[in-house]
Amino acid sequence: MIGPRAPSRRALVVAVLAAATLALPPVLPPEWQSLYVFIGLYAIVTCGLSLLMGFAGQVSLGQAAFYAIGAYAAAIPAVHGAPPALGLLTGPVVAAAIAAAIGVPLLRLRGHYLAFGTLAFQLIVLTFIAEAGDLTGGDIGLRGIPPLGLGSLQAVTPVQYAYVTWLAVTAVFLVTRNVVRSRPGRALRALATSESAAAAAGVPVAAYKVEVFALSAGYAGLAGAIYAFFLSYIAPGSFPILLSIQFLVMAAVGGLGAVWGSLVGAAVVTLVVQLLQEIGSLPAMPTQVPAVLSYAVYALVLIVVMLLLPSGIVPALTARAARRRRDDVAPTEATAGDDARASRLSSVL
Amino acid sequence: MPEGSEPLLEVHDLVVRYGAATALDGVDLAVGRAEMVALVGPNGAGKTTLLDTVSGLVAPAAGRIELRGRLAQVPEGRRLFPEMTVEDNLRLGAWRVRDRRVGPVYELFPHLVELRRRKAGSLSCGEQQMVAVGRALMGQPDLLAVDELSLGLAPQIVDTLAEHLQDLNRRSGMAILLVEQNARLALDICSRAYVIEAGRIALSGPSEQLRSSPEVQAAYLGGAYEE
Amino acid sequence: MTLFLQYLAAGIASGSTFALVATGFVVIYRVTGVINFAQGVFAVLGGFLAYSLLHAGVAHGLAEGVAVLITAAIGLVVGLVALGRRGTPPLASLIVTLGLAIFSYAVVITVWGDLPISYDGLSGLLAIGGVSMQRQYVLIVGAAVVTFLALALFFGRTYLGMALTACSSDQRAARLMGIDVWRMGLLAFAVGGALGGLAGVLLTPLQPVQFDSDVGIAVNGFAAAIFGGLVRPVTAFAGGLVLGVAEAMVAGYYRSSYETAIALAVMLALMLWQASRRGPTEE
Amino acid sequence: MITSLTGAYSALGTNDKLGALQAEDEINKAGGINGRKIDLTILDDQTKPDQAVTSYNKLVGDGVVAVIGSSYSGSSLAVIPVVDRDKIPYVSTAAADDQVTPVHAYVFMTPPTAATVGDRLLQYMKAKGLTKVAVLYNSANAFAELGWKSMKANAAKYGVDFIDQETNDFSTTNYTPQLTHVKASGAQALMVWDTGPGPVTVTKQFKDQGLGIPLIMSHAEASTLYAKPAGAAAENVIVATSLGVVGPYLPSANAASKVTAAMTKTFQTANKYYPPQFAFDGYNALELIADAIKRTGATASQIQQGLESSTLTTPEGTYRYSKTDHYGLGLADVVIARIKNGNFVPTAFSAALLKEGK
Repeated sequence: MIGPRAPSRRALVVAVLAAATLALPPVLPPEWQSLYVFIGLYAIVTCGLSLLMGFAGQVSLGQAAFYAIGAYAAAIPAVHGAPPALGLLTGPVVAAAIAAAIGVPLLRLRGHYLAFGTLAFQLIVLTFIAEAGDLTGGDIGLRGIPPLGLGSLQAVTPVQYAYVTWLAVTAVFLVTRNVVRSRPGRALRALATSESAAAAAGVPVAAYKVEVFALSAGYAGLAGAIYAFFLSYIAPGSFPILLSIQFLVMAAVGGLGAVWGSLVGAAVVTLVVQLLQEIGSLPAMPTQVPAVLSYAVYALVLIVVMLLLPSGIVPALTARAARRRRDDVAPTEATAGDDARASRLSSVL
Repeated sequence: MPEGSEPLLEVHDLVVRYGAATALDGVDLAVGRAEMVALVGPNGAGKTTLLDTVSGLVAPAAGRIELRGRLAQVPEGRRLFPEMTVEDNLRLGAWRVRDRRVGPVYELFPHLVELRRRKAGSLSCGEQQMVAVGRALMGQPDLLAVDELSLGLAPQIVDTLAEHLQDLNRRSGMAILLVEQNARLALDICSRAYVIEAGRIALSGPSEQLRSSPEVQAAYLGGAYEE
Repeated sequence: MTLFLQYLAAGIASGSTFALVATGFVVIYRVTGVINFAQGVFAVLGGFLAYSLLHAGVAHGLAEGVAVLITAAIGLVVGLVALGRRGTPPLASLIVTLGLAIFSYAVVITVWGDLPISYDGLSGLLAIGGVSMQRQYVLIVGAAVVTFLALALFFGRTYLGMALTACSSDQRAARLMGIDVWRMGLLAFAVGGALGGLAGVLLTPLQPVQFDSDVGIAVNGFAAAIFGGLVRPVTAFAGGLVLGVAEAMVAGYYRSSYETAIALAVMLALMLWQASRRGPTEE
Repeated sequence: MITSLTGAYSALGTNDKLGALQAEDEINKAGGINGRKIDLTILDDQTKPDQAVTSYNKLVGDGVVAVIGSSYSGSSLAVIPVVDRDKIPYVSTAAADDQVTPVHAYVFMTPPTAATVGDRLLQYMKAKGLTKVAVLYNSANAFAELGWKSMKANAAKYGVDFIDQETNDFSTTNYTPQLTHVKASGAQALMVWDTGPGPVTVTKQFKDQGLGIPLIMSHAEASTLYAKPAGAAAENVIVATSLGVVGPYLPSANAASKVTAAMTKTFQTANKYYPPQFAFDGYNALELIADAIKRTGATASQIQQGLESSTLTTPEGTYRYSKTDHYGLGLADVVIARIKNGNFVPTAFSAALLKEGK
């Protein structure tokens, strides 16, 4: 009974979400507008990371490196007079190309080795940016990045950047959905489950791994490019290791392997941090309260979520919804599969 | 089952689920003292799940397990600690009991004496199976559960090991639960057997009786059984 | 030549600090399969605890010892939370340890404030020929060597150590032996806490610590630990030395700004070389 | 006000906040500015450039007339483009010279510039006959790199030759190779440009290595954040400071001595410790804005005009902002101090200058 109706209901939900997304920016208070931009940017990066971890079973502790590469690859030509809109192309392309190049040797490492490799890669990238001062502005940073635009059409205000960002989010989600549902996508899932089984089934494992790695880097690069134009200032300090870890947290909180998980993860983590900041900066807060409060509460939220929903928020919700539906509809292979995948994925790290 | 004596292991109406999948669905099984019982069934029927539940590794969704003694399991695939020596593997088998002397195992498997300093991972499969059985025996069990004794071993080695098990059962009165895909072997050395299919006990009874059952012959013994 | 030996000595000195931090990662990962992001926290807390005890008039040696015992207890608590309910997957545990690390910031700021601290350790130099090493570094090198020997003996020779090794080798088999893998995990966390604390009390005289110093400490330790696949203490020691010596050589003969980047690149290259020799590195 | 209440610079930002709150309290208790009270909103930037922009947008959305900036220069540099766009007066407590060179109409800074500090240090070296000097700077730190660059550019003027240049990066913990080089170079002094834990580590290892030459630190080390963890090893280290840090030793003839005494007394009563550099910066930033409002009015552009015509004596010295000078402090506001028993005491060189009011 529910089966045939489900797609249309789903389409309706997506349409409502899309309309809300579009309607929201102008009515948001100013600080929420830039927050809205950041949630979108983080969702893009996290989506790539989820794809990499959830579908290809690979871990990156250095995703912020590609975010940085995208930002610099977009900003440097723009600073030197190239049309800024070109940056939306150079950012992701350069990030993806570098990922593909380093991916060939790096992806020979697995599990924790790869996690370390990506972490080391980010530290190396940060050193390079800091030392290549003539090109990157060094540790002082790259300033005077022009606003994003084509000809006289320029994005200057947070609202305009919100639209640019969420357009990018939509594009990234559509690409991801297609990748996940395509034949290579199914092969990727096989990769995450068992690499040797996938190889035995004739999946070109090494090539797919590099492709997903490059795709996820491309996402991060795109987000980085928008970030550079939005802030018009970037520096190595904008891309610390902690940011990579933050992306990992967003992916884990939202739930690996889920497109929506990355959105939920990015939104939940960003909003919790923001809320704590607001509370911490209320007048009459004693000196160290903001720090203590924000660290303690953020940590507790993280711990409680991961202990209660170890596979992340979105998989937990879908599992619950599916369980409720189970009475109406036949067995929920998908859910069982998701659970199994989540637990298998957890063995990646 | 022999009348009168209280069985060593009793399993009543056991249900085990993994997520949405039901692995065991109302299983009843019993092993008496000093008995040799076989559990036969195809891949994925729930044999290992049953053993793991009895061993306490898997929590049942429903049902009752009564174990009146110590149980030790020889897991499928041996699962030795490959980077440790044979002797260290054996000694770890005695984690639950205080007595860590390995002499009795060496008496049973004299061949292991010369391998005692070798890394377990470097042994042949047959030798590994000896160590695995020896390691389980170190726990001084009343019931020895052996999961797939014959898997991946040459027939002569299987025969030797099977003789050792029968010997143990006869001499020390140790009960043995033999979980096997190789029904022929299992029915040969055990007095009683259960056939498990898709999480349910399909048949049970004395080995003789099962051996002559047409279903068993067709499904597990490859046609007519020859003595 | 003297210069080379001097840089080598400096590299061994800092390499030993990385290795000492790495031991905690190794012990915990080996038994539980969890990469403990809170490993640097034990070092920071060890430093702060020793600082407080020293200021309360406790003698050197005793203060550090007590601090290490307390970090062992903290390690146990971290393990209790991180291992959560039995069967919590390692990724979730990892994020939980990250959460605990952040939580420790709140604790440190509340108890000790947000300013960096340090205290005096051994002062002066030990010079042999033209090569010198700060005495505190000599102490650390010695402590690292002793720790690694002790760990090797513990894991290889003692029954309890073998049981811990069994948990890392094959959890299912260990459980069949009746070994309580979860409790062994807690024990590993306690040992890891003590090792982290030991690193902290020895490092604090050399480099000041503040509430968030754990990240830098942990990254170096993790780099050293990963060299041995996070499970082999001896290779982790080698990893620490590779990292330390590479850094010192880069700083000595080239430019120190590149020391971390080049040292990490060297480690990566060695790991890739290992991977290509042995086939894909096992996990 | 945007400052770092959490993250790596929280110790700095928290003191910025305390300083600014004290200024707010003093001004409002004295009846406000032209009868109107100041309402100071303080937001956290988490020591992150992007969070600084988010917080800035919130403040502007709330309709503030002026913004006091973060002591984290990354945050300040990130906010400056939006400040240019919105034309909101922005007084930064970060030390990077690049905020005000070239001049951005609406951007001002309170700490002395690295160029000013560098010149003062060079004067000191010249006076002490330290002509062959080694330098150690953190090349992954904007403040350190800028400070070193401007000092190097002016060194020849003072006859100082930097005969050995050493670097370190963000994670250096063992300075043996660098100190070995310094020792071999025959330098008469070692100048350090860095912030955070690095200088403490250098100080300890410098002492153990027994180099026996003066160790000179930039003004980033002019606080207990450095002096306390460095402990006994910091004894006799030379540090560039602002007037406020050596407040108790200021001769009463110095213009800043009275305001410094008053400010530090209140601060110490409230917080139980002597105000560090950052507290002065936060305090001065609000005082400067208040002074501008008093003279020229409270709209954004009036405040900007007011700031550009400031002559205000504060605990850090006398700010003289102009159309071309948005840093305000001069050579006379930088003191070369020596650490004695953990306290910053003016050197004989500076004591003499302070007496003359230079």
